[in-house]
Amino acid sequence: MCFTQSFWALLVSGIENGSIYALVALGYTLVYGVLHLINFAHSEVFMSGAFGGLFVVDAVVGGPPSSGLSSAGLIALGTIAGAFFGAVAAFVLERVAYRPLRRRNAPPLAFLISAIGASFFLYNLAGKEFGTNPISVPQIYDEHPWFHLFGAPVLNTYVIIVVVALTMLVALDRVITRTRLGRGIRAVAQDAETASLLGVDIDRVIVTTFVLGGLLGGAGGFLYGMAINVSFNMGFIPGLKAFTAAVLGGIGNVRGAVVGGFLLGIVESLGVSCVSSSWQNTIAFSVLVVVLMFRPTGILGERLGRAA
Amino acid sequence: MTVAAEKQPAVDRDVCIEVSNVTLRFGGVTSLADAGLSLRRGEVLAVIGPNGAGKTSLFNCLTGVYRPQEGNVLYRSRGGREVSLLDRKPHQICRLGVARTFQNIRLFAALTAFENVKIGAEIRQRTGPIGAMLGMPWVRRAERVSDEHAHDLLAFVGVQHRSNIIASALAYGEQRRLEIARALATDPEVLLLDEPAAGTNPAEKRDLESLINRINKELGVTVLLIEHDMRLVMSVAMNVVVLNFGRVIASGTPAEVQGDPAVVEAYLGTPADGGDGDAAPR
Amino acid sequence: MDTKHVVRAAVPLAVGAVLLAGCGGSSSGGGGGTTSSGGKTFTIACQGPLTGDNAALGINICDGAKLAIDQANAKGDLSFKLAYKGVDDQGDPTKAPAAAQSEVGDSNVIAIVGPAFSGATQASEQYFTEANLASVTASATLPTLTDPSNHFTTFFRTVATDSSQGAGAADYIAKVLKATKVYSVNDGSAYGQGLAKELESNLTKDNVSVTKDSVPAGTKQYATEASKIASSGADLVYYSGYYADAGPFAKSLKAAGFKGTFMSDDGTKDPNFVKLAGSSAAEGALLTCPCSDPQSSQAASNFVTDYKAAFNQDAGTYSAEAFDAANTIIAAMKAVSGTITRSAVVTALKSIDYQGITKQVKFQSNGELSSTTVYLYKVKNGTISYLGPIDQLIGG
Amino acid sequence: MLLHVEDVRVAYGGIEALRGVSFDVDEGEIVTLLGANGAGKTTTLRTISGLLRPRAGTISFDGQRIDTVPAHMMVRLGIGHVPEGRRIFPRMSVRENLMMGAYHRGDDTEADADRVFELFPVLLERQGQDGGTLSGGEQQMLAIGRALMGRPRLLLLDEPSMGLAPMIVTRIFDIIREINQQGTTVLLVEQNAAQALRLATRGYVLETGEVVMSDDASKLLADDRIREAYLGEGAA
Amino acid sequence: MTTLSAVARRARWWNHARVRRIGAYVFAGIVVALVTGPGGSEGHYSNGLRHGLLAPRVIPFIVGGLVVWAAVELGGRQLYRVRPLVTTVVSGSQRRWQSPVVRLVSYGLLLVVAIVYPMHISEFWRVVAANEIAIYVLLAIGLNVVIGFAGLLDLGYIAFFAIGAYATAYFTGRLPIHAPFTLNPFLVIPLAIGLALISGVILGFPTLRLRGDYLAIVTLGFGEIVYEFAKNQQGITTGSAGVFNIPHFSIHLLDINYDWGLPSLPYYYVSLGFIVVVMFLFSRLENSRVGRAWTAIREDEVAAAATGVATLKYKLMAFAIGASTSGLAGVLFASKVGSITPDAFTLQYSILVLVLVIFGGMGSIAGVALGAAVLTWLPELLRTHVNPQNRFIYFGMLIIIMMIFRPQGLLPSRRRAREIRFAEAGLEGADALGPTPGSGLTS
Repeated sequence: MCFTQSFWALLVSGIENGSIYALVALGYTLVYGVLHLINFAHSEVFMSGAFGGLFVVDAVVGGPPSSGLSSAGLIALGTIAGAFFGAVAAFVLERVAYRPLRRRNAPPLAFLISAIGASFFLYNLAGKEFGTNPISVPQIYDEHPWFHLFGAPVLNTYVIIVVVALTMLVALDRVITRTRLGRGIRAVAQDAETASLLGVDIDRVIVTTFVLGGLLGGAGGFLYGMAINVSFNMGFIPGLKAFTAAVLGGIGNVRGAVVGGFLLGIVESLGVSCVSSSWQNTIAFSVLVVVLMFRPTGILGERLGRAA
Repeated sequence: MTVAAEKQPAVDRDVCIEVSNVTLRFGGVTSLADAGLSLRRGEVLAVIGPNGAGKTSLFNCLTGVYRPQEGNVLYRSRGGREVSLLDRKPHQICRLGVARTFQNIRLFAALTAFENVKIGAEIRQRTGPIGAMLGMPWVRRAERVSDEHAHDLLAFVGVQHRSNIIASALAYGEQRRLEIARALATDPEVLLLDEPAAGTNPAEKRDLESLINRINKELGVTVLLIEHDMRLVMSVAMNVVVLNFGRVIASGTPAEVQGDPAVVEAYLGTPADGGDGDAAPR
Repeated sequence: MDTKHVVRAAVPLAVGAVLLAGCGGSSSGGGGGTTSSGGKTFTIACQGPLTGDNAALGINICDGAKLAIDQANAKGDLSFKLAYKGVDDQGDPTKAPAAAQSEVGDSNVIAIVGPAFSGATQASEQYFTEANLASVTASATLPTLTDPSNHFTTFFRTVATDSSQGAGAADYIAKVLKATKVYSVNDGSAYGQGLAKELESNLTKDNVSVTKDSVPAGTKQYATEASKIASSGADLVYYSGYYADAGPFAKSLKAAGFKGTFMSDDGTKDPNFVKLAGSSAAEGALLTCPCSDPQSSQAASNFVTDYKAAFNQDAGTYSAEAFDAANTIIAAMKAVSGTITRSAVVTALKSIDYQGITKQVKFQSNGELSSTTVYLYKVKNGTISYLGPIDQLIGG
Repeated sequence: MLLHVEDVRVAYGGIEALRGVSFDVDEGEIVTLLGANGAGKTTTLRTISGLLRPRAGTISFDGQRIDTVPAHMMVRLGIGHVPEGRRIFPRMSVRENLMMGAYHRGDDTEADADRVFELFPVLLERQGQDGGTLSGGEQQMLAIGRALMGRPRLLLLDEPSMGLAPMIVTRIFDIIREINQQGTTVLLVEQNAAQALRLATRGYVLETGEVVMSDDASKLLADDRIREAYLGEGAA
Repeated sequence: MTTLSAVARRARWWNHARVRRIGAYVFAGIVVALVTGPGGSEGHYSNGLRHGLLAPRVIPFIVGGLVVWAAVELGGRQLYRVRPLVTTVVSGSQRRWQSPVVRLVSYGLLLVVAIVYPMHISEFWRVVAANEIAIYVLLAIGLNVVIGFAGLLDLGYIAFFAIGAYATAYFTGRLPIHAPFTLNPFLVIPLAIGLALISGVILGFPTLRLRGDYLAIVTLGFGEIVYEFAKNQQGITTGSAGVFNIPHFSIHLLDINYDWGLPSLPYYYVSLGFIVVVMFLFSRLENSRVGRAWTAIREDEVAAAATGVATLKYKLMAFAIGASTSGLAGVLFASKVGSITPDAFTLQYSILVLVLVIFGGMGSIAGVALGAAVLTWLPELLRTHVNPQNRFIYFGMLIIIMMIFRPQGLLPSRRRAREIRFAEAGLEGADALGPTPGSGLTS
């Protein structure tokens, strides 16, 4: 029964889920890399991105009918808007909920609680501002299977999500490994004090890291919202999964987050061919526990974060 | 020579810790290379060597923090039991009778001096949480015993007047002595002291010198000492082992070691052959 | 440095604002204490989840009730005034007793619309019974709530229980659609699980093969489940849950190439279902509901437009039932001869016969609706259209 | 006077680590700070480069007060700091480590890198390797090279000989001399007092957070107390 | 080489700290305008933003922000004058607090108030006190052992609460699977405590080796698994529908027959009794060998092990004790409310209890009890004062504000307060979770 029945279809949907998880997981992992801190409010960044993208797409679609924007343009616009709003949310979050605590050298638990408070705040504020009903993003393209993979239909939505996500993942990897900014982030992650001795403004790097995580998370939020719908509580479950994925891959490790995200998406998807979907979280966490038993720091280890 | 000769070494022939052929590597970096030493019951043995020579790594191998890739560490307790220390956890090693202090003092900073020592004094007690919650008479009895023990040890190291002060508020030298008291409270047969004189002033050093002697003579505790301060080493150690690049390059009485050209070289840093240096594992 | 000041500034501002809001709130909402010239003011409270993950449902319900109250006041034919009070229980039995007690303790509260959730109802109802305070729920469908062992003497509901709907749906599937292989998926909620259980046992009775599955509400990612179903060869999927999940689910089923019938329940019978699923995926979906067609009467279509005008959004799941619940209470209050008291309202409710927009509201002695007809709807051309009562459809 | 430290006090928690330290470093000098572990040498360097805030006293560099300037601005001012334990970035290549040294400029770093490779040819061979895989001596060279990438006027060196073979130590000290001759002022913290004093122009001796002695290096080298306390020659 | 660009930056007027703060105050004003403004809805989701931000409504809030700014900047000095006075009073009371007599008397008075006061409040507040405050206080006191004493971050704590509650349902015969015997909920208490304790050990044994954040996610996973089990195993737990009609406590001993019925006060007193006992036992525990071992582990695990403390054993002990307290709370809860559904045991509740502990002052038994009481009471108070939908917006704000200005919590333990002071002074490791995020940065 297991796996055999609809292996390819499940694999496809697993990859699609996985690419969203990976985008969101990167936000957790980047922040963890530089601050060694679980950014509990990242799921709200995801939600902010989805609403931001929705606003912009809605404004354009609902505007002059002959705006001439093609589907691809709208998707790009929404993704960019989502990324932008995600980044803004992450920026504000860092400023309000984290930086004052860093200034006074507060203990890590205080950060955790502050993040939880911020999450409460944003979640409930969104529920109030945007209503508690899920909102569907205007149909900006015609959804249909693009091709079939061993008989399993592959929707154009999936292709779009995976392609956009992979593009962003590769771009981020480039930024981290090739640019001056990326070097600064890695340096702070490995040894913040030495980095500051070399002229790295740690505050700026930390904000930038939040913003980068927000960009990806926000874009992920829009893609997710486009495929499904947008609501104030949409962040919680993907956030939880992405967080798990980040730990699975080795939290603080950028490539680990990507590996963890895809792995979790696929395992979860294939797993429900054996048991009911209602055990998804159980599957996810069982995989996590098994991996941590054998590799206590995740699949790829905490590479960005740990110095030796 | 004269200084050492004055001592009446109460040393048995009995070896209580035998380190043989220990090699410890971190990634590509070798921290200890085929190191070995014998600690005799009742002696004060000093391990000296430049920074990064592997002294602290050696301590960490003895106390279960690191597991060396090769070699063995044998411990013979006074009762004659012989065990390897390699596959034991730090707390088990401590309970076997090998206590230690740390190079960078590691006290429980938010506890008082007295509480710090008391934690050491009660590790072998059998009272559990339920007895403690119910305030059973045997728990109170055990508390009294460890209170007394802790007070005695604070007096022994000379910080009894500071017993209710938070550990981190003590002066540096006091913290050093408090850490020693905490280790002594676990009732060790062997005490490993990691640079106890680091950061202390000359007066404090003299106190420390007599403290180590008293630990050895009055309490009958065997001492293994890592130290930089040559004068302290010369005055308290009966034997000295010199480490450099994780290798033992000399051993013997202080006087013998001091005359050894290899030691002079290692310390004074005159050029010598020898491979590239090794990183001190962080 | 300056970020700390955001917060530092926010404190006095927020405190001030809370105070202002508090004053404002009590002057408008809590004005029930005063006797105005038109007569005494009574409060009808609405209890449900107004915050948290389930807030959408609670707000749908309480807005429905609020609309009924506002309209009754505006009509001006009452000998008393009505006030509305929203009480948040987060849909959680832990919080429900406090919420219930806050209503019991407020002497202006004359009756309750709600509680919204079965668990919360179970935890609250004993307080209402003790205070002889009527509660008319529009959404708690757990059959055992009216179990005589509970002794909930002031409990009424304007919604049919899971059992009647499950049986009706199963009959239709077996006898009219003649499906042989049914995939029954629930949302893991008390409602979904309860309905699915009724459906499944009735289907098994009719010798239809059923595969059960459950996808927790709020998952939103149905691609996996959909592929599983598409390759299972089922010819019908019945979803027990709410539109917020049914929409994406139907969408994913179509995407995964599922060719069979999509069928769902009253929680899905909501215009948003079509929106969320997309009109092509929703097309042809069958929906069962123990509610008659709101479009069929003038009152019902007025409700739809009035609701939209009042709250800037479409009436959602159970909004109409809650509207009926509130109006039933108001009708009962009108029917009271003499002083309107809590117990008088309970008594009046027991013999009420009120034509609501969803159904004829008339209670059995245990508080259940007298008529348990289940109706069928179908999505046609992007709108949910009425097919008729299921027993007639089967018979005819 | 390039660096002027006056009556600087630093405390961690309740404990005073520096109790009024004063000293000067002139342009072109090599000045060494000697002292036992815990005497406050590293604390002094960390305070100068802005990692710690003094609770009292002033630090000026080239006539400007710098005791409130954040650490990351120091390299812009021309202060390079090679921290204790080298602290190279283990997961970055040698080349990236060097580029980090010129982080604040962000412009073309080729010329500076060439200069470093000239001083330390071994780094050129290893430029693609991860910093963590280098030997201790190479790591020290990398750490110094990385600081030089920032074109410092004043170089703070914290225990460059720690854990290194004598031959390597000598090499490193030779290079320090060469760097100094090329025009960089050096403030050196060392435990290897003999070699440090042979290299330095002047020296200060710290004990429990205070300067207890200061003189020309050659005089300190000849001083009995110094020989006894720091050169391990007293009991000989 | 370079002129100090930082100095140059500072020189510009708009970079002046005081001027930059205007922005902060205006931002705060806008946030408050948004929070207090009208909401939106699905059809008009920009409604709230438009009326909250773009309407003239926002102007008074911005002006308010500016006024507060001006008051603080110009009148701030007066505030500073008050400060020393406040500190003297506070520190004076703290000093007096350390006297055992003063403490005993204060605790006695508090207990009297806790007994007498609820007799004079409305039934609503009694329900709040018995159903929520008492339960959460008990939960917080239990979690405090895990996180406050031993420094272990447990995000699945509510699972043990669920185990206690479902054990009550099981042993009183309310589950689809039947126990071999049925019991009065009173008698379930020891069984539930035992079950929770065993599950604590089962969970802790393999996972307590993991470092801080990993432990957090694994415990979180455990909590989710217990929740999913409760929700999906309809044949065992009745699933989402929940368990109903769990009997109330009752005593049938000799001639005494007493039934705890619907009224909340009797339950409140039972819970209060348990709370007092647990607080008493735990404060003894804190000052025992076990408590000291926990502190040692929390402050420096390596040094603790080197001093002979069996770290894993003590961590397990903390876990088990915390779990059993949670189990006890579960029994009280199930019996009082009479019905349980899986949705009362979600991750959010684990997080909430954690918030209560930190808010009150982790490590301090009195502190966490106070914190739990305050934070549970507050939303109920807000119920009558703000729009119900806004309650948790304020709740979130309050938590952030608290963490910024008082990360040690309302009433921190002396040890914990010291640890935080050290951390703020730049010494390492305020808790077992490692140093401050981004620590060592003074810029």
